[in-house]
Amino acid sequence: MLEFFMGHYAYWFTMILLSVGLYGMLLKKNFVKKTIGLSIFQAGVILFFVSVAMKEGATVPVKADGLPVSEVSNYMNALPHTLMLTAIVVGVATLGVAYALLINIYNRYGTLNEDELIDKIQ
Amino acid sequence: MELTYVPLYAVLVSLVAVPFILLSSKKPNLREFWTILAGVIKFLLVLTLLPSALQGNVIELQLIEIAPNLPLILKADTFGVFFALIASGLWIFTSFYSIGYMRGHKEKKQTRYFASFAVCLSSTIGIAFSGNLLTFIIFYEMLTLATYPLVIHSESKEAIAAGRKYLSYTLTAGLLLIAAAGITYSITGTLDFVPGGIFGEADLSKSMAVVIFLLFLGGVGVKAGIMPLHSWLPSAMAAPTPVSSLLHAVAVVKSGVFGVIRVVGFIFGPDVMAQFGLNDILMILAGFTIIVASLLAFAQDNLKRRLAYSTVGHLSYIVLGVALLTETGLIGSILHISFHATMKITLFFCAGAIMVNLHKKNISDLNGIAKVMPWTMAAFTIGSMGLAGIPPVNGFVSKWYLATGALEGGMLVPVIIFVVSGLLNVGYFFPIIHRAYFKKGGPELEGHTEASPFMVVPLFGTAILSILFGLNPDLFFNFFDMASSVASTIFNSI
Amino acid sequence: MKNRSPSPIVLLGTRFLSPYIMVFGFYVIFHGHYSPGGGFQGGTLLAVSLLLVRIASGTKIANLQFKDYLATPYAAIGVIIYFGTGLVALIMGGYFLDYEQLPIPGLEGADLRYWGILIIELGIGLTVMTVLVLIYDNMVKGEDYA
Amino acid sequence: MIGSEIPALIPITYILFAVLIPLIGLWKREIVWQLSLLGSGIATFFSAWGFLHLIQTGETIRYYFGGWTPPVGIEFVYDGLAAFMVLVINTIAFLVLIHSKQISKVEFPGKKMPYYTIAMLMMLGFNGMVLTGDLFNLYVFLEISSLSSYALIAIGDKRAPLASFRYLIIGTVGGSLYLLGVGFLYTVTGTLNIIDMHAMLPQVIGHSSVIAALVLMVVGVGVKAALFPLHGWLPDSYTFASSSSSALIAPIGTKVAAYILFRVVLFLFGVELIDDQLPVTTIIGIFAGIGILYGSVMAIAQSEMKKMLAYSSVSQIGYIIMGISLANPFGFIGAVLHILNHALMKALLFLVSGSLRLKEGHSLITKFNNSYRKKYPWTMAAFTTAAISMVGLPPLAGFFSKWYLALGTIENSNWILLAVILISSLLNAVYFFRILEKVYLNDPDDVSMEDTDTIENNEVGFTMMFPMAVMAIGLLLVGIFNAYIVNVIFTMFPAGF
Repeated sequence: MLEFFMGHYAYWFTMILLSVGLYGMLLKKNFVKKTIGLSIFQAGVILFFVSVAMKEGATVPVKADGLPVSEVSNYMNALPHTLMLTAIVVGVATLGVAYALLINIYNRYGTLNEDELIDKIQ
Repeated sequence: MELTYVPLYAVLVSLVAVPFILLSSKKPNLREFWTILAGVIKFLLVLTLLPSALQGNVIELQLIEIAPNLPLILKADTFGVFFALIASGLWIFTSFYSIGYMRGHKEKKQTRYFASFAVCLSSTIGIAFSGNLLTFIIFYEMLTLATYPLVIHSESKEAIAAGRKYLSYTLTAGLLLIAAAGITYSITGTLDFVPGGIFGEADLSKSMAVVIFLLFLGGVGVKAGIMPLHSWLPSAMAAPTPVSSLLHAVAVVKSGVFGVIRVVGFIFGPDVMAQFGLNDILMILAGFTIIVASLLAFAQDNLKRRLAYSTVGHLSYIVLGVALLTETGLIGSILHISFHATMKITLFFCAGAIMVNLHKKNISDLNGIAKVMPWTMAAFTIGSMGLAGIPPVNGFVSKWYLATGALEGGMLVPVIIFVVSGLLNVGYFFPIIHRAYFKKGGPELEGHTEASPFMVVPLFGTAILSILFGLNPDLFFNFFDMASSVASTIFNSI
Repeated sequence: MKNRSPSPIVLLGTRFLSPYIMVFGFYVIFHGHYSPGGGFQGGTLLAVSLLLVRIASGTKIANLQFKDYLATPYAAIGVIIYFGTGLVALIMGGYFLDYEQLPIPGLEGADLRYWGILIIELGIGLTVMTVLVLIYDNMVKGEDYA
Repeated sequence: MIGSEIPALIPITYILFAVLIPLIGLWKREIVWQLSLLGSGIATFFSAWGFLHLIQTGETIRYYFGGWTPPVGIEFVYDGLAAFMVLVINTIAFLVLIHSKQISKVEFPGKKMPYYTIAMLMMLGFNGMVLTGDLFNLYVFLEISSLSSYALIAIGDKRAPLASFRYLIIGTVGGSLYLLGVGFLYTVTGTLNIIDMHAMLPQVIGHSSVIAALVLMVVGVGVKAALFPLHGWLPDSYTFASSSSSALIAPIGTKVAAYILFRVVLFLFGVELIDDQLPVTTIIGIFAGIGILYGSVMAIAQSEMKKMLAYSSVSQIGYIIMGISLANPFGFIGAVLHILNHALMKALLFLVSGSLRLKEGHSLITKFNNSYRKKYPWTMAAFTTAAISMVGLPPLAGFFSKWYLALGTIENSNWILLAVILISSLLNAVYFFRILEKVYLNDPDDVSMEDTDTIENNEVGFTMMFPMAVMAIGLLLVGIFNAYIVNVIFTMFPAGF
């Protein structure tokens, strides 16, 4: 049992991050906190990808003289990292749009609290 | 003469007239000229198909493929020509009558009226010439849509409610028909109308057959006014009278009945019907409808509503004749399609003429009007006699065949139903005639004379036709030959 | 922000750090085509160096370093560099972004691919930098504390 | 020669104009509309050309970016389905952009340049999603299109930013779930290329990661497609966005997401693989069925036309997804045909609502009256065409997609879904005829409206009428000549049909 937990710790970690993010998005009333939850959620996914690429004792896949890469198995898989680079950029863009919207909402209603906003709209 | 494209032209001719009608909306005379021109051309086109139809030839025109293996087919077989002939022929009468009625009534939006009417006729002819079920459905739905503006024409509260009712019934029916067609297609792989049916070889369980049949019945039964799906028809009497007369006595409801015959004779076929006892369902429903509709007709004081219930009853005559599954019964049914049309259109024309001329809608107000409108009431009398099945009017002929067909099939109950309902017909028409001829009219009748010739000539024309067909069913158009040839193709196809 | 920071430590600290970060940013960009690094990371570092000054010294001084109205065109130019390179390869008969087909004299094959990526990285770096600055500028626009 | 470059040229065109519009817009602000038209026009031209090219040669074009062959490099797969889809969305976008000229002047006069830039970016994202053959690349394009659509929705009335923010939260969660699913698949197969992965999946199909991945991907894309329980973002977003934005996003956005579901369920996994492990198609079918009814019922309850159309979109998306869930040829044909039909119908309906908003200042159904038929005869005729097509009456296009879907349900003996199709057609009739009645008939309670003769014709201008007319005629033509389209769809079947 313990082995099952320990053997999948990366998965558990991802799960925890996703849950925290989801919790923030669903239950926090403040929109900025929701956005933070969103970021945590994305970070969970990104870390999952990175953890997948982890290989013990391997190194960066760059051909350089100082690196001990006599055979291919010493390379780490670089693809998930590069993918996540793009995902991070996407995340940044999402945050940018989100904050732009929030600023707009704040300027219009003077609050970012969901309950107050609903009151003001009606 | 090359006849291949004639069915297409016949369908299109009134559609082509629509833009002309719309464009000449400011000039009533021109507009009505287009209507009548289209009507005459349409009738002549259908007439050119008659000789080949009489020989039993089928003119098939495959238009575009509307779905893989499901082309849009126009097929002028004998039955199609028969139905098209009635619809287009009576359209001419109705067009003349419409002019008199609409002007006499000073109706608004006559352009919309005439345009919708033309579309309706195109759809009806399309239904008549449909070569497969999909084509049938397309025109059937077109007819539904095109009739809607006519039903709500007066835009009164009552008319709008009637329109809603009409749409909800007919759209549901269309959907059921689509479902039925889909299931049929997946079982047989074809939707063609084949005399004797397409289910012959298919592996069909009893419950499946009943479900499909009920779906079909829901689809075509609504327009055919089979109870309990009839109640849109009396409501739709809110429409102007020419609409009631042509559409709700001929085009729309007869499309429903036409559909029933197509389904029974050309999709299921008599053998499959008998095998699964489907005709019993049909017979029970139709018999019930005939009696109940006739009884309900008594309760109506509004003349048009009484006629509507009478229509419901007579449509079920046709359905019952089909359900007998005998050749003679089918002949009677098919004849009744045409003969009921001429009689009922006469009656509706009369009702409209009375309404326009004397502004009377209710039967209880009709005292003594025969003195004012002798010609109209004479025609009315002829029509009522026909519907009650009194010779020499044509209703007698079709009823005779229906009853004979029932006896041929060894069934006594239908015969009793026919007889009883004939009596009921007498019962609900006779008081009207009695009032008109023998009761003293009120003072408001003074100063009124016969309705405008635009109305009287058509209505008397159809009355005369009713008698002529009663004397010789084969007159002019060989209706009897056509009916018997249709019946024999269905029953002798296997 | 519009006003400079009241603390001289912050002010001087950011001014001191900014050039070094910028240099590191350039380093990351220019080594991105054969080792970890590249346009995204380098561009972000460049943007950080610009943003530090913007945050600490206020918009007015920061505009001396990088004019805010230049951000949009620069971002567009960065994208055009990227897609222009790709299009040139396409026009020269290769696939889109097929560096081997780039018409650079004196280079071919693997070398061409090697340097081709650098061009792309430059474009990306420029775009990332300016877009981040653009986002910041837009965020603080109209704010009373800005 | 250029035929094989088409897959790359379409997105490149959009990105080029996404850059050109702000650049030239800084210098000359008035011509951004013309530029955006030029951009989407060129893209439409390319996609039409590519489609014809594909029909003639019948060969799938696989475009390798940077010359790297897959699975190493990223490829664009331009097969029949993708070509069809690209043609549909680009044509619709072109027509909607024509229509946006007048609306942009009234609804967002100061934001024209950003609007058209973002519109170009969004089309880039959608085209990329359709064309790409790489799962991660798909995620990137998904986010490009989503981010642009958040921004487009935010350009609207007062409540638009809030609706857009909600959409952003839900949409990003959906995107992240999709990405997580891709991650699971990547861990077991080691590839991201769809074709490559399809070949490998049979060996690992029993692995629990694969099943988890499938569920995550379907849920993630389902959010974007507004599949029934995940549709919450849609009504508000479409209602409060500006008329041009909703006309652009509604017909295209959800369709593309549905197309991704096609790719994932039918092309990546394949029907046989999925149903062995998990009755995923059945579950999707149930949700699609509920969604169809729910959307239709909610649409009846709305008094604002755009909101009604939004709920109707939820229901219509259900049809497309139902076609996927049927997983048989008829269902596939019906769904693909419905993508085209619904794109035309929904775009047309949103354009009509936009035109009405422009002329009347509102699109509240309760305030519609019979003066409209005199004021806007052609707009109303177009609306009627679309409405009848939505109800599914022949010979308009809507009938035929329903017909094939119905055949599909019958083929699977799925009577419940058949009933759902039929009932929802009736519900559609209820909410469309309600409007038609108001527009075409005198209100018997309101005598003041009796006299409509004095009302002047106030029809919208050419730039608005032209796209609406094209779409209305398109609906008729698609209906009549649908056999040709269906014959083309026959060539698009995924393996296993």
